[in-house]
Amino acid sequence: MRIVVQSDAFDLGAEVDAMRQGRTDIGAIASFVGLARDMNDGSGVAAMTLEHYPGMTEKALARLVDAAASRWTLLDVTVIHRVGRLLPGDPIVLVAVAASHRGEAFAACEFIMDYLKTQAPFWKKEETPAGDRWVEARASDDAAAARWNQP
Amino acid sequence: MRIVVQSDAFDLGAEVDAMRQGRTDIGAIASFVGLARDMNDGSGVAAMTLEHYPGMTEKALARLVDAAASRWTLLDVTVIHRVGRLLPGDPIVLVAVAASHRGEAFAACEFIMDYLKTQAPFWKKEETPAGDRWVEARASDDAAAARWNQP
Amino acid sequence: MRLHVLYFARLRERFGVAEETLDFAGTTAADLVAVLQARGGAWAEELGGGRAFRVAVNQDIVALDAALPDQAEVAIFPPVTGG
Amino acid sequence: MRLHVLYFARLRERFGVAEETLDFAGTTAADLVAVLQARGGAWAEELGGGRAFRVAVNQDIVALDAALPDQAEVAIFPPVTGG
Repeated sequence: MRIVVQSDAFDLGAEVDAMRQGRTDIGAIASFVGLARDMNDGSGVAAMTLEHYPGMTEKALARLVDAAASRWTLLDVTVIHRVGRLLPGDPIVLVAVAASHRGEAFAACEFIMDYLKTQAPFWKKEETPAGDRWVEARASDDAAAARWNQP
Repeated sequence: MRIVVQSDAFDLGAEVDAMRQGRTDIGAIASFVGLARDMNDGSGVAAMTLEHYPGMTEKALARLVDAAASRWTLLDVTVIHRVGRLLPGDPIVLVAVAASHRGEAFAACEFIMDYLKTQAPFWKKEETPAGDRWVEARASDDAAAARWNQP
Repeated sequence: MRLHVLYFARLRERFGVAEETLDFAGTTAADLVAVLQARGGAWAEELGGGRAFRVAVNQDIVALDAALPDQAEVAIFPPVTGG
Repeated sequence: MRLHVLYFARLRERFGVAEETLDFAGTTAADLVAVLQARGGAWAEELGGGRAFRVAVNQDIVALDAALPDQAEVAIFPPVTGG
Protein backbone atom coordinates (compact mmCIF):
# COMPACT_ATOMS: atom_id res chain seq x y z
CA MET A 1 0.00 0.00 0.00
CA ARG A 2 1.38 3.36 -1.02
CA ILE A 3 -0.27 6.66 -0.02
CA VAL A 4 1.33 9.95 -0.98
CA VAL A 5 0.34 13.63 -0.83
CA GLN A 6 2.68 15.71 -2.97
CA SER A 7 2.85 18.83 -5.09
CA ASP A 8 4.90 17.17 -7.84
CA ALA A 9 3.36 15.39 -10.81
CA PHE A 10 3.08 11.59 -10.62
CA ASP A 11 3.81 8.96 -13.27
CA LEU A 12 0.93 6.52 -13.81
CA GLY A 13 3.02 4.09 -15.83
CA ALA A 14 5.81 3.98 -13.25
CA GLU A 15 3.35 3.52 -10.37
CA VAL A 16 1.54 0.63 -12.05
CA ASP A 17 4.83 -0.96 -13.13
CA ALA A 18 6.05 -0.77 -9.53
CA MET A 19 2.91 -2.62 -8.37
CA ARG A 20 3.36 -5.52 -10.73
CA GLN A 21 7.17 -5.73 -10.63
CA GLY A 22 8.38 -9.19 -9.64
CA ARG A 23 4.85 -10.53 -9.12
CA THR A 24 2.93 -13.14 -11.08
CA ASP A 25 -0.22 -13.32 -8.95
CA ILE A 26 -1.88 -10.09 -10.14
CA GLY A 27 -4.57 -10.60 -12.78
CA ALA A 28 -6.03 -7.10 -12.89
CA ILE A 29 -4.96 -3.52 -12.22
CA ALA A 30 -7.71 -0.88 -12.37
CA SER A 31 -6.52 2.68 -12.19
CA PHE A 32 -7.97 6.14 -12.24
CA VAL A 33 -6.47 9.54 -12.95
CA GLY A 34 -8.45 12.70 -12.19
CA LEU A 35 -7.40 15.80 -14.11
CA ALA A 36 -7.93 19.55 -13.78
CA ARG A 37 -10.38 20.78 -16.44
CA ASP A 38 -10.56 24.16 -18.11
CA MET A 39 -14.29 24.46 -17.31
CA ASN A 40 -16.37 23.87 -14.20
CA ASP A 41 -19.93 24.87 -13.34
CA GLY A 42 -20.25 26.81 -16.57
CA SER A 43 -17.19 28.98 -16.06
CA GLY A 44 -13.67 28.91 -17.49
CA VAL A 45 -10.98 27.89 -15.01
CA ALA A 46 -7.46 29.22 -15.55
CA ALA A 47 -5.91 27.35 -12.63
CA MET A 48 -6.81 25.76 -9.31
CA THR A 49 -5.12 25.51 -5.94
CA LEU A 50 -5.59 22.45 -3.76
CA GLU A 51 -5.42 22.95 -0.01
CA HIS A 52 -5.38 20.04 2.42
CA TYR A 53 -5.18 19.23 6.14
CA PRO A 54 -1.67 17.88 6.68
CA GLY A 55 -1.69 14.96 9.07
CA MET A 56 -5.35 14.16 8.69
CA THR A 57 -5.09 13.75 4.92
CA GLU A 58 -2.79 10.73 5.02
CA LYS A 59 -4.86 9.16 7.82
CA ALA A 60 -8.09 9.67 5.90
CA LEU A 61 -6.64 8.15 2.71
CA ALA A 62 -5.28 5.15 4.66
CA ARG A 63 -8.73 4.63 6.17
CA LEU A 64 -10.32 4.60 2.71
CA VAL A 65 -7.82 2.03 1.50
CA ASP A 66 -8.35 -0.11 4.61
CA ALA A 67 -12.10 0.02 4.07
CA ALA A 68 -11.65 -1.16 0.48
CA ALA A 69 -9.24 -3.92 1.54
CA SER A 70 -11.72 -5.20 4.12
CA ARG A 71 -14.45 -5.34 1.49
CA TRP A 72 -12.54 -6.91 -1.44
CA THR A 73 -9.50 -9.15 -1.74
CA LEU A 74 -6.83 -6.75 -2.95
CA LEU A 75 -3.16 -7.36 -3.70
CA ASP A 76 -1.95 -3.75 -3.68
CA VAL A 77 -3.26 -0.17 -3.68
CA THR A 78 -1.59 3.13 -4.56
CA VAL A 79 -3.19 6.52 -3.89
CA ILE A 80 -1.42 9.75 -4.82
CA HIS A 81 -3.07 13.16 -4.43
CA ARG A 82 -1.46 16.41 -5.45
CA VAL A 83 -1.75 19.72 -3.60
CA GLY A 84 -0.81 23.27 -4.54
CA ARG A 85 -1.48 25.13 -7.78
CA LEU A 86 -2.46 23.10 -10.87
CA LEU A 87 -3.27 24.08 -14.44
CA PRO A 88 -5.98 22.67 -16.74
CA GLY A 89 -4.82 19.30 -18.04
CA ASP A 90 -2.70 18.59 -14.96
CA PRO A 91 -3.33 15.26 -13.21
CA ILE A 92 -4.68 15.73 -9.66
CA VAL A 93 -5.20 12.26 -8.24
CA LEU A 94 -4.17 8.70 -8.99
CA VAL A 95 -5.77 5.55 -7.57
CA ALA A 96 -4.49 2.16 -8.72
CA VAL A 97 -5.74 -1.18 -7.37
CA ALA A 98 -4.23 -4.60 -8.06
CA ALA A 99 -6.26 -7.79 -7.52
CA SER A 100 -6.51 -11.32 -8.82
CA HIS A 101 -9.71 -10.59 -10.73
CA ARG A 102 -11.03 -7.55 -12.55
CA GLY A 103 -14.34 -7.17 -10.73
CA GLU A 104 -12.60 -6.56 -7.41
CA ALA A 105 -10.02 -4.20 -8.91
CA PHE A 106 -12.68 -2.07 -10.63
CA ALA A 107 -15.01 -1.95 -7.62
CA ALA A 108 -12.28 -1.07 -5.12
CA CYS A 109 -10.81 1.64 -7.38
CA GLU A 110 -14.17 3.34 -7.86
CA PHE A 111 -15.05 2.92 -4.16
CA ILE A 112 -11.81 4.62 -3.09
CA MET A 113 -12.41 7.51 -5.51
CA ASP A 114 -16.02 7.95 -4.41
CA TYR A 115 -15.07 8.07 -0.72
CA LEU A 116 -12.00 10.21 -1.34
CA LYS A 117 -14.37 12.78 -2.86
CA THR A 118 -16.41 13.00 0.36
CA GLN A 119 -13.99 11.97 3.15
CA ALA A 120 -10.46 13.15 2.39
CA PRO A 121 -9.71 16.73 3.54
CA PHE A 122 -8.84 18.45 0.27
CA TRP A 123 -10.37 21.70 -0.98
CA LYS A 124 -10.15 23.24 -4.43
CA LYS A 125 -10.05 26.94 -5.17
CA GLU A 126 -10.51 27.93 -8.80
CA GLU A 127 -9.25 30.98 -10.67
CA THR A 128 -12.07 32.11 -12.98
CA PRO A 129 -12.68 35.25 -15.07
CA ALA A 130 -15.02 36.43 -12.29
CA GLY A 131 -12.36 35.95 -9.63
CA ASP A 132 -11.26 33.19 -7.30
CA ARG A 133 -13.90 30.82 -5.91
CA TRP A 134 -13.92 27.81 -3.63
CA VAL A 135 -15.45 24.77 -5.30
CA GLU A 136 -18.69 23.71 -3.61
CA ALA A 137 -19.21 20.06 -2.66
CA ARG A 138 -21.58 18.23 -5.00
CA ALA A 139 -24.65 16.30 -3.95
CA SER A 140 -23.78 13.83 -6.74
CA ASP A 141 -20.54 12.97 -4.91
CA ASP A 142 -22.45 12.23 -1.71
CA ALA A 143 -24.79 10.05 -3.73
CA ALA A 144 -21.88 8.21 -5.39
CA ALA A 145 -20.37 7.40 -2.00
CA ALA A 146 -23.71 6.46 -0.46
CA ARG A 147 -24.50 3.81 -3.07
CA TRP A 148 -21.70 1.60 -1.64
CA ASN A 149 -23.75 1.29 1.56
CA GLN A 150 -26.67 -0.30 -0.21
CA PRO A 151 -27.17 -4.04 0.29
CA MET B 1 -10.23 6.07 -30.58
CA ARG B 2 -7.29 3.72 -30.84
CA ILE B 3 -7.69 -0.06 -31.24
CA VAL B 4 -4.63 -2.25 -31.62
CA VAL B 5 -3.93 -5.99 -31.68
CA GLN B 6 -0.23 -6.66 -31.31
CA SER B 7 2.28 -9.16 -29.95
CA ASP B 8 4.52 -6.49 -28.42
CA ALA B 9 4.14 -5.17 -24.90
CA PHE B 10 2.26 -1.88 -24.45
CA ASP B 11 3.07 1.11 -22.25
CA LEU B 12 0.15 2.19 -20.04
CA GLY B 13 1.76 5.50 -19.09
CA ALA B 14 2.52 6.44 -22.69
CA GLU B 15 -1.00 5.48 -23.85
CA VAL B 16 -2.70 7.56 -21.16
CA ASP B 17 -0.32 10.48 -21.71
CA ALA B 18 -1.14 10.37 -25.43
CA MET B 19 -4.87 10.60 -24.61
CA ARG B 20 -4.52 13.70 -22.49
CA GLN B 21 -1.76 15.44 -24.47
CA GLY B 22 -2.79 18.95 -25.51
CA ARG B 23 -6.30 18.64 -24.02
CA THR B 24 -7.83 20.43 -21.07
CA ASP B 25 -11.36 19.05 -21.26
CA ILE B 26 -10.68 15.58 -19.80
CA GLY B 27 -11.60 15.25 -16.12
CA ALA B 28 -11.20 11.50 -15.70
CA ILE B 29 -9.26 8.64 -17.24
CA ALA B 30 -10.17 5.15 -16.04
CA SER B 31 -7.89 2.40 -17.20
CA PHE B 32 -7.54 -1.32 -16.85
CA VAL B 33 -4.65 -3.69 -17.40
CA GLY B 34 -5.24 -7.46 -17.42
CA LEU B 35 -2.18 -9.59 -16.70
CA ALA B 36 -1.20 -13.23 -17.16
CA ARG B 37 -1.21 -15.04 -13.79
CA ASP B 38 0.89 -17.98 -12.68
CA MET B 39 -2.21 -19.88 -11.52
CA ASN B 40 -5.60 -20.58 -13.05
CA ASP B 41 -8.32 -23.06 -12.13
CA GLY B 42 -6.15 -24.57 -9.42
CA SER B 43 -3.19 -25.31 -11.65
CA GLY B 44 0.18 -23.62 -12.21
CA VAL B 45 0.54 -21.87 -15.56
CA ALA B 46 4.05 -21.56 -17.03
CA ALA B 47 2.97 -19.57 -20.10
CA MET B 48 -0.04 -18.91 -22.30
CA THR B 49 -0.57 -18.38 -25.99
CA LEU B 50 -3.28 -16.07 -27.26
CA GLU B 51 -4.85 -16.89 -30.61
CA HIS B 52 -7.27 -14.52 -32.36
CA TYR B 53 -9.33 -14.14 -35.53
CA PRO B 54 -7.49 -11.53 -37.60
CA GLY B 55 -9.92 -9.16 -39.28
CA MET B 56 -12.85 -9.92 -37.01
CA THR B 57 -10.91 -9.00 -33.87
CA GLU B 58 -10.46 -5.35 -34.76
CA LYS B 59 -14.09 -5.11 -35.92
CA ALA B 60 -15.36 -6.69 -32.69
CA LEU B 61 -13.28 -4.34 -30.54
CA ALA B 62 -14.47 -1.32 -32.53
CA ARG B 63 -18.06 -2.45 -32.01
CA LEU B 64 -17.52 -2.66 -28.24
CA VAL B 65 -16.07 0.83 -28.17
CA ASP B 66 -18.95 2.16 -30.31
CA ALA B 67 -21.46 0.56 -27.97
CA ALA B 68 -19.77 2.24 -24.98
CA ALA B 69 -19.63 5.59 -26.79
CA SER B 70 -23.34 5.43 -27.58
CA ARG B 71 -24.13 4.74 -23.94
CA TRP B 72 -21.86 7.28 -22.21
CA THR B 73 -20.32 10.60 -23.23
CA LEU B 74 -16.70 9.66 -23.83
CA LEU B 75 -13.79 11.83 -24.98
CA ASP B 76 -11.39 9.06 -26.04
CA VAL B 77 -10.91 5.30 -25.79
CA THR B 78 -7.83 3.12 -26.28
CA VAL B 79 -7.99 -0.68 -26.44
CA ILE B 80 -4.84 -2.76 -26.94
CA HIS B 81 -4.89 -6.56 -26.83
CA ARG B 82 -1.82 -8.71 -27.16
CA VAL B 83 -1.60 -12.03 -29.01
CA GLY B 84 1.07 -14.72 -29.09
CA ARG B 85 2.96 -16.30 -26.21
CA LEU B 86 2.94 -14.53 -22.83
CA LEU B 87 4.53 -15.32 -19.48
CA PRO B 88 3.06 -14.90 -15.98
CA GLY B 89 3.19 -11.22 -15.05
CA ASP B 90 2.96 -10.06 -18.66
CA PRO B 91 0.22 -7.54 -19.46
CA ILE B 92 -2.40 -8.94 -21.86
CA VAL B 93 -4.95 -6.19 -22.39
CA LEU B 94 -5.25 -2.45 -21.85
CA VAL B 95 -8.49 -0.44 -21.88
CA ALA B 96 -8.33 3.29 -21.14
CA VAL B 97 -11.34 5.63 -21.26
CA ALA B 98 -11.25 9.42 -21.03
CA ALA B 99 -14.38 11.38 -20.09
CA SER B 100 -15.37 14.64 -18.44
CA HIS B 101 -16.51 12.88 -15.28
CA ARG B 102 -15.35 9.81 -13.42
CA GLY B 103 -18.62 7.88 -13.34
CA GLU B 104 -18.73 7.65 -17.13
CA ALA B 105 -15.04 6.76 -17.43
CA PHE B 106 -15.31 3.94 -14.88
CA ALA B 107 -18.54 2.53 -16.27
CA ALA B 108 -17.38 2.55 -19.90
CA CYS B 109 -14.01 1.00 -19.04
CA GLU B 110 -15.61 -1.86 -17.12
CA PHE B 111 -18.32 -2.29 -19.79
CA ILE B 112 -15.70 -2.62 -22.54
CA MET B 113 -13.73 -5.19 -20.52
CA ASP B 114 -16.86 -7.20 -19.69
CA TYR B 115 -17.95 -7.35 -23.32
CA LEU B 116 -14.43 -7.95 -24.61
CA LYS B 117 -14.38 -11.07 -22.42
CA THR B 118 -17.48 -12.48 -24.16
CA GLN B 119 -17.49 -10.89 -27.64
CA ALA B 120 -13.94 -10.41 -28.92
CA PRO B 121 -12.47 -13.45 -30.72
CA PHE B 122 -9.44 -14.26 -28.57
CA TRP B 123 -8.64 -17.68 -27.13
CA LYS B 124 -6.08 -18.59 -24.47
CA LYS B 125 -4.11 -21.80 -24.34
CA GLU B 126 -2.21 -22.45 -21.12
CA GLU B 127 0.94 -24.47 -20.53
CA THR B 128 0.43 -26.38 -17.26
CA PRO B 129 2.33 -29.22 -15.55
CA ALA B 130 -0.38 -31.60 -16.88
CA GLY B 131 0.12 -30.38 -20.45
CA ASP B 132 -1.37 -27.70 -22.66
CA ARG B 133 -5.05 -26.81 -22.25
CA TRP B 134 -7.47 -24.37 -23.82
CA VAL B 135 -9.03 -22.06 -21.24
CA GLU B 136 -12.78 -22.62 -20.91
CA ALA B 137 -15.15 -19.65 -21.02
CA ARG B 138 -16.51 -18.71 -17.61
CA ALA B 139 -20.17 -18.36 -16.72
CA SER B 140 -19.11 -15.44 -14.48
CA ASP B 141 -17.94 -13.54 -17.57
CA ASP B 142 -21.32 -14.03 -19.26
CA ALA B 143 -22.97 -12.79 -16.07
CA ALA B 144 -20.69 -9.74 -15.91
CA ALA B 145 -21.59 -8.78 -19.48
CA ALA B 146 -25.30 -9.50 -18.99
CA ARG B 147 -25.67 -7.11 -16.05
CA TRP B 148 -25.17 -4.13 -18.40
CA ASN B 149 -28.47 -5.07 -20.07
CA GLN B 150 -30.44 -4.63 -16.89
CA PRO B 151 -32.61 -1.51 -16.63
CA MET C 1 -23.33 -21.76 -52.93
CA ARG C 2 -19.70 -21.61 -51.97
CA LEU C 3 -18.53 -20.88 -48.41
CA HIS C 4 -15.13 -20.17 -46.92
CA VAL C 5 -15.12 -21.78 -43.46
CA LEU C 6 -12.60 -21.02 -40.69
CA TYR C 7 -11.99 -22.85 -37.41
CA PHE C 8 -10.22 -21.45 -34.37
CA ALA C 9 -8.59 -22.54 -31.12
CA ARG C 10 -9.74 -25.91 -29.75
CA LEU C 11 -11.94 -26.57 -32.80
CA ARG C 12 -9.08 -25.92 -35.21
CA GLU C 13 -6.92 -28.37 -33.28
CA ARG C 14 -9.58 -31.07 -32.89
CA PHE C 15 -10.69 -30.89 -36.55
CA GLY C 16 -7.10 -30.68 -37.75
CA VAL C 17 -8.08 -27.97 -40.21
CA ALA C 18 -7.83 -24.18 -40.01
CA GLU C 19 -9.90 -23.33 -43.09
CA GLU C 20 -11.65 -24.94 -46.04
CA THR C 21 -13.81 -23.94 -48.98
CA LEU C 22 -17.10 -25.82 -49.23
CA ASP C 23 -19.90 -26.19 -51.76
CA PHE C 24 -23.02 -25.91 -49.64
CA ALA C 25 -26.59 -26.79 -50.56
CA GLY C 26 -28.31 -25.54 -47.39
CA THR C 27 -29.57 -22.13 -46.25
CA THR C 28 -28.71 -21.37 -42.62
CA ALA C 29 -25.78 -21.63 -40.21
CA ALA C 30 -27.61 -24.55 -38.58
CA ASP C 31 -27.68 -26.36 -41.96
CA LEU C 32 -23.92 -25.93 -42.26
CA VAL C 33 -23.36 -27.19 -38.73
CA ALA C 34 -25.46 -30.27 -39.53
CA VAL C 35 -23.33 -30.98 -42.61
CA LEU C 36 -20.13 -30.70 -40.59
CA GLN C 37 -21.45 -32.73 -37.68
CA ALA C 38 -22.32 -35.56 -40.09
CA ARG C 39 -18.59 -36.01 -40.66
CA GLY C 40 -18.54 -37.85 -37.33
CA GLY C 41 -15.60 -38.12 -34.88
CA ALA C 42 -14.44 -34.79 -33.45
CA TRP C 43 -16.97 -32.99 -35.68
CA ALA C 44 -19.87 -34.82 -34.10
CA GLU C 45 -18.44 -34.43 -30.61
CA GLU C 46 -17.79 -30.70 -30.85
CA LEU C 47 -20.85 -29.67 -32.86
CA GLY C 48 -23.34 -32.31 -31.72
CA GLY C 49 -24.87 -30.29 -28.93
CA GLY C 50 -22.73 -31.31 -25.96
CA ARG C 51 -20.31 -28.37 -26.15
CA ALA C 52 -20.84 -24.67 -26.72
CA PHE C 53 -19.58 -23.09 -29.95
CA ARG C 54 -20.10 -19.82 -31.77
CA VAL C 55 -20.68 -19.06 -35.46
CA ALA C 56 -19.64 -15.81 -37.15
CA VAL C 57 -20.74 -14.87 -40.67
CA ASN C 58 -18.59 -12.30 -42.40
CA GLN C 59 -17.01 -11.54 -39.01
CA ASP C 60 -20.22 -10.95 -37.05
CA ILE C 61 -21.38 -13.49 -34.47
CA VAL C 62 -24.83 -14.76 -35.54
CA ALA C 63 -27.55 -17.06 -34.25
CA LEU C 64 -27.83 -20.52 -35.80
CA ASP C 65 -30.92 -19.59 -37.81
CA ALA C 66 -29.00 -16.89 -39.71
CA ALA C 67 -29.04 -17.30 -43.49
CA LEU C 68 -25.64 -17.75 -45.16
CA PRO C 69 -24.94 -15.57 -48.20
CA ASP C 70 -22.99 -17.00 -51.15
CA GLN C 71 -19.23 -16.52 -50.76
CA ALA C 72 -19.65 -15.92 -47.03
CA GLU C 73 -16.73 -16.19 -44.65
CA VAL C 74 -18.11 -18.45 -41.90
CA ALA C 75 -16.11 -19.00 -38.71
CA ILE C 76 -16.84 -21.63 -36.07
CA PHE C 77 -15.06 -21.36 -32.73
CA PRO C 78 -15.36 -21.98 -28.98
CA PRO C 79 -16.69 -19.29 -26.64
CA VAL C 80 -13.99 -16.62 -26.43
CA THR C 81 -11.52 -16.37 -23.54
CA GLY C 82 -9.42 -13.24 -24.12
CA GLY C 83 -8.93 -10.25 -21.88
CA MET D 1 -10.15 22.46 28.97
CA ARG D 2 -7.85 23.70 26.31
CA LEU D 3 -8.45 23.11 22.58
CA HIS D 4 -6.34 23.69 19.51
CA VAL D 5 -8.73 24.73 16.74
CA LEU D 6 -7.90 24.73 13.01
CA TYR D 7 -9.85 26.24 10.10
CA PHE D 8 -9.46 25.31 6.44
CA ALA D 9 -10.33 26.58 2.98
CA ARG D 10 -13.27 29.00 2.78
CA LEU D 11 -13.70 29.05 6.57
CA ARG D 12 -10.03 29.93 7.13
CA GLU D 13 -10.39 32.80 4.66
CA ARG D 14 -13.71 34.07 5.96
CA PHE D 15 -12.65 33.92 9.62
CA GLY D 16 -9.23 35.38 8.83
CA VAL D 17 -7.59 32.82 11.11
CA ALA D 18 -5.94 29.46 10.38
CA GLU D 19 -5.59 28.23 13.95
CA GLU D 20 -6.11 29.32 17.53
CA THR D 21 -5.85 27.89 21.04
CA LEU D 22 -9.00 28.24 23.13
CA ASP D 23 -9.99 27.74 26.75
CA PHE D 24 -13.31 25.93 26.48
CA ALA D 25 -15.92 25.36 29.17
CA GLY D 26 -18.30 23.14 27.19
CA THR D 27 -18.43 19.43 26.46
CA THR D 28 -19.29 18.65 22.83
CA ALA D 29 -18.39 19.79 19.34
CA ALA D 30 -21.81 21.47 19.21
CA ASP D 31 -20.91 23.50 22.32
CA LEU D 32 -17.72 24.69 20.63
CA VAL D 33 -19.61 25.61 17.46
CA ALA D 34 -22.07 27.62 19.59
CA VAL D 35 -19.20 29.52 21.21
CA LEU D 36 -17.66 30.35 17.81
CA GLN D 37 -20.98 31.27 16.23
CA ALA D 38 -21.59 33.75 19.04
CA ARG D 39 -18.65 35.77 17.72
CA GLY D 40 -21.07 37.07 15.06
CA GLY D 41 -20.18 38.24 11.53
CA ALA D 42 -18.67 35.53 9.32
CA TRP D 43 -18.68 33.14 12.31
CA ALA D 44 -22.45 33.39 12.64
CA GLU D 45 -22.97 33.19 8.88
CA GLU D 46 -20.81 30.13 8.32
CA LEU D 47 -21.69 28.17 11.47
CA GLY D 48 -25.24 29.40 12.06
CA GLY D 49 -26.99 26.61 10.20
CA GLY D 50 -27.27 28.05 6.71
CA ARG D 51 -24.12 26.44 5.32
CA ALA D 52 -22.71 22.94 5.64
CA PHE D 53 -19.47 22.43 7.58
CA ARG D 54 -17.59 19.46 9.03
CA VAL D 55 -15.86 18.99 12.39
CA ALA D 56 -12.87 16.68 12.94
CA VAL D 57 -11.54 15.82 16.38
CA ASN D 58 -7.97 14.59 16.48
CA GLN D 59 -8.18 14.14 12.70
CA ASP D 60 -11.34 12.05 12.56
CA ILE D 61 -14.57 13.55 11.25
CA VAL D 62 -17.17 13.43 14.06
CA ALA D 63 -20.84 14.22 14.61
CA LEU D 64 -21.72 17.41 16.47
CA ASP D 65 -22.64 15.54 19.65
CA ALA D 66 -19.10 14.13 19.97
CA ALA D 67 -17.39 14.95 23.29
CA LEU D 68 -14.17 16.95 23.03
CA PRO D 69 -11.20 15.63 25.03
CA ASP D 70 -8.84 18.09 26.73
CA GLN D 71 -5.98 19.17 24.44
CA ALA D 72 -7.95 18.00 21.40
CA GLU D 73 -7.05 19.15 17.91
CA VAL D 74 -10.40 20.30 16.53
CA ALA D 75 -10.72 21.22 12.85
CA ILE D 76 -13.69 22.98 11.27
CA PHE D 77 -13.93 23.04 7.49
CA PRO D 78 -16.31 23.05 4.52
CA PRO D 79 -17.38 19.77 2.87
CA VAL D 80 -14.33 18.45 1.02
CA THR D 81 -13.82 18.89 -2.73
CA GLY D 82 -10.64 17.01 -3.66
CA GLY D 83 -10.16 14.22 -6.17
